Amino acid sequence: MSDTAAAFKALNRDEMANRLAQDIPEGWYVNLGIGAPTKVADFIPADREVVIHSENGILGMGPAPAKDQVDPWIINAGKQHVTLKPGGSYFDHATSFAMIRGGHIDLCVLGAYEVAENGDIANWATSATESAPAVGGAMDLAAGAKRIWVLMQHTTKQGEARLVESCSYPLTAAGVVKRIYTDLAVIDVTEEGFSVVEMIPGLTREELQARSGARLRFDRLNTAG
Amino acid sequence: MSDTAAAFKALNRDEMANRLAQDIPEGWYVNLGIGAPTKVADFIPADREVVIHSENGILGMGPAPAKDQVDPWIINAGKQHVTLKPGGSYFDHATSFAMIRGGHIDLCVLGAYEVAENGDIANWATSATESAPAVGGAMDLAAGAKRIWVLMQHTTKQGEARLVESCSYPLTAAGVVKRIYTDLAVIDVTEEGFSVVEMIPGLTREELQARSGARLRFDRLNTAG
Amino acid sequence: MIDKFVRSMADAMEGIADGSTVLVGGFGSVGQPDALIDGLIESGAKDLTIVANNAGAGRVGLAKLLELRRVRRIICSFPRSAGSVVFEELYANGEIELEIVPQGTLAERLRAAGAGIPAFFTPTAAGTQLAEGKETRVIDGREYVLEKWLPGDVALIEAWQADRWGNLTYRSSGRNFNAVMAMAATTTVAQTQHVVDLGAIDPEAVATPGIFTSRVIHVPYGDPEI
Amino acid sequence: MIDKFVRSMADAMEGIADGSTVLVGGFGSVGQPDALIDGLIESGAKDLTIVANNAGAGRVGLAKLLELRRVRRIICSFPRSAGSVVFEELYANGEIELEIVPQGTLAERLRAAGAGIPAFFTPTAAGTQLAEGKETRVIDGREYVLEKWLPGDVALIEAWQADRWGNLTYRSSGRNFNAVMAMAATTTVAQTQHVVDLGAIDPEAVATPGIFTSRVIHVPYGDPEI
Repeated sequence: MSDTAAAFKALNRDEMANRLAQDIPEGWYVNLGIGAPTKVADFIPADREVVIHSENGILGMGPAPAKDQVDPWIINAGKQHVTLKPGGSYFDHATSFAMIRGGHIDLCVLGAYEVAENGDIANWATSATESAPAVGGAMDLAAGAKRIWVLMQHTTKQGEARLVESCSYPLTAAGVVKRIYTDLAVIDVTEEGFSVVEMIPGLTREELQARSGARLRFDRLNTAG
Repeated sequence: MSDTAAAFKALNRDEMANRLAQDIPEGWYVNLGIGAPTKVADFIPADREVVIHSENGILGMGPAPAKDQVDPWIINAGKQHVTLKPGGSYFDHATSFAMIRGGHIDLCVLGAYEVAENGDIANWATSATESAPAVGGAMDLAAGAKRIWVLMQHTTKQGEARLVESCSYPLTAAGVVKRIYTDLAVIDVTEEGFSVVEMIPGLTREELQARSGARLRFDRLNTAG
Repeated sequence: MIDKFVRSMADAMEGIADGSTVLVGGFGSVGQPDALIDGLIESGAKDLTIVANNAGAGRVGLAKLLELRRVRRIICSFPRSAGSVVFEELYANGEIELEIVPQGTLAERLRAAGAGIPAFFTPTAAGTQLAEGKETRVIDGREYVLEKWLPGDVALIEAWQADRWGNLTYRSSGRNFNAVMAMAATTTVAQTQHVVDLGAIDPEAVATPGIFTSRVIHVPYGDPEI
Repeated sequence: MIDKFVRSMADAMEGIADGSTVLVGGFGSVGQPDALIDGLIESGAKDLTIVANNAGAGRVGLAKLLELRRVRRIICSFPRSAGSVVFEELYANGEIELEIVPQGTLAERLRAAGAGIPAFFTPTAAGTQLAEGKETRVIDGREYVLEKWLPGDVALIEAWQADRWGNLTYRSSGRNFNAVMAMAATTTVAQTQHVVDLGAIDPEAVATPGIFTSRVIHVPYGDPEI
């Protein structure tokens, strides 16, 4: 599929993270997956208190420190240096995953290879026979958080759909994704499948459907914004 | 059974607690059950460091405070006021019972109604239909500690045996008792049943056997002391 | 701004429905959230299931709640203690259901609810009448009993310090069931002796991170009875 | 007098047998007990099962232990990370067994071993290939996987402060798996940055009570690599 003279401009990664960040209300406890989801923290409005959790035993994580202010003892799950906000706390791994698996995390934002229309997510291995797969905390987060939002490109670099009828990659968890933020749209996962709630300007329904591997519904599309 | 002109003098409660205390080596982590076992702490030799655990979240419990030194926030499992030694710590109930059930407590001393020759212990309810039975932490301690020693009168006030072939009262745990300290003797629970290792002066084997509801072995009796 | 402090007991008790399962912290009188229990009585909620280590003493607090016939069922390890007269009367008359749970199993079932573990095997009570009717399994040669989690609709707990994020500390043996129950309920309400600024509690010494706390009310409750 | 401090690495490693299961704390380079891992290499113990979140990086520490063919099997959540070259080589050549465990399940299996819980149900991995061959059960309408405890013969952990009873604190995100593994092994060996007097650690802030600690060695190891 090629886009000749497209009338729309896909969001870049910062814009995607920013778009998602706007939907996180004050007071939520949020875990941000490794990679693109981590950027979401930078775009939460400054007047909104959101408490960021990290699997390795941190609640109340703050932004990356200035280079000369690094405390080597404070890293996030992606092993990047971070800071602790006033009100933050440290705890062990069992307690940290009790928070996750026990349903205390309001939102987890994950990247994904694929999301299926029933909410299945595949984000940890690209084939069933992959050598030395690494799962980390992805399955715990996907199964445990109150809600899972996915932040990902709408298609692969090769133009293949990531929104699919059924995942071809090994599952991370079944039926858990509630919402997907892509460079093209915001899509809810409903009992009737994918339901588009927002599209970037200039993109047509047909163009979005053409880039998706499962049927999209548009009856809940917010056309006001 | 009546003792006319007995040539022995049974140990009193302090002497029983003292006798047991002598066998606790330095460095053990010890939980002392409610009632008579609690007194054991008073008789541990002063030059021997033993760490006392209390179910309600204390490790390193110290003796009862002077009346005018009471800290109302520090109580033991029997709800008596106690103290904390330097090196002591506080933790929650789940962690406290992780210590117990996880086999980290070297010794738990329990009172009992009955101990059977296979190590079964009955110490929480006197009949299966008792109204409002209360178990507390007894079953966790009995099942979880590395070793269970029982501290009890050799017979009931009515002269009935407490060392029995099989418990008539509801069990607290099956096959866990390693040793019994009574007012008359110290008895190991072995694969061959009760094995007397020590008797009070003046008591005969026949007299001890007469006060017991199961066969006693004397082949390991320490006659030196 | 996140602010979990509520200013009135009515706000602290908001939404506790008839039929709720209420976890009540404390061990003996240490760490027992007396003001919140009084608030629960005042709220009028009834047909409750109470989870607590003890079943109340005298005719105040938990015992009063029982005496007012607000409690259908109590789940505890040690109902019969000094002064548990109300409970014993109700129980003898068949006016209250009792589920006896070994103290460690009670703590672990609550922790499991907080940690998303619906069931676990434990050696405690294997081979005893408290395991009757329960699934058992021999694992590596030892018998274990399957126990289910014990989630609460509401937890009432007592803290020593609290900040506006709901981070809590406890005092000495007052941590007991409070820190466990805080994890185990949909709504966790804490009464705190002291209110402190955000950041005043050492991040290494937060006993209950605010994620487990829904509401906090400042109650300078003083010391436990001696 | 109880004194859990040992004065030499040889004493710290005493009795670690070939074939042992060794739990290694840390997450990334934070809280990783580098000196103890070097001690383990020096001890010559082989045919080991290593439990750790990661499978080592570069050619030092855990990676060196692997490269020396001392490890038969590794149980971890994230073996493939930046610089995990040795592990990847061995794995590709079939020279090491790998058991992949979701990070939270790994932590909970360790905690279960420490807490005397031989098995538990978890929602994590239900319906995925990591649940293949495992017992599952639907409880209250949701599918769960049965997971077993994961006890260690030895745990190697890194603490920040330690006293002679073996009470430990950790620093910031260095607590991670260390505090959990400390509970889960028959013999727990800690390397500590600081030695403090008995009573110097606030009793409310002891992260690992000494009951879980077997031996402590003072290693002023400095800060993790940036």
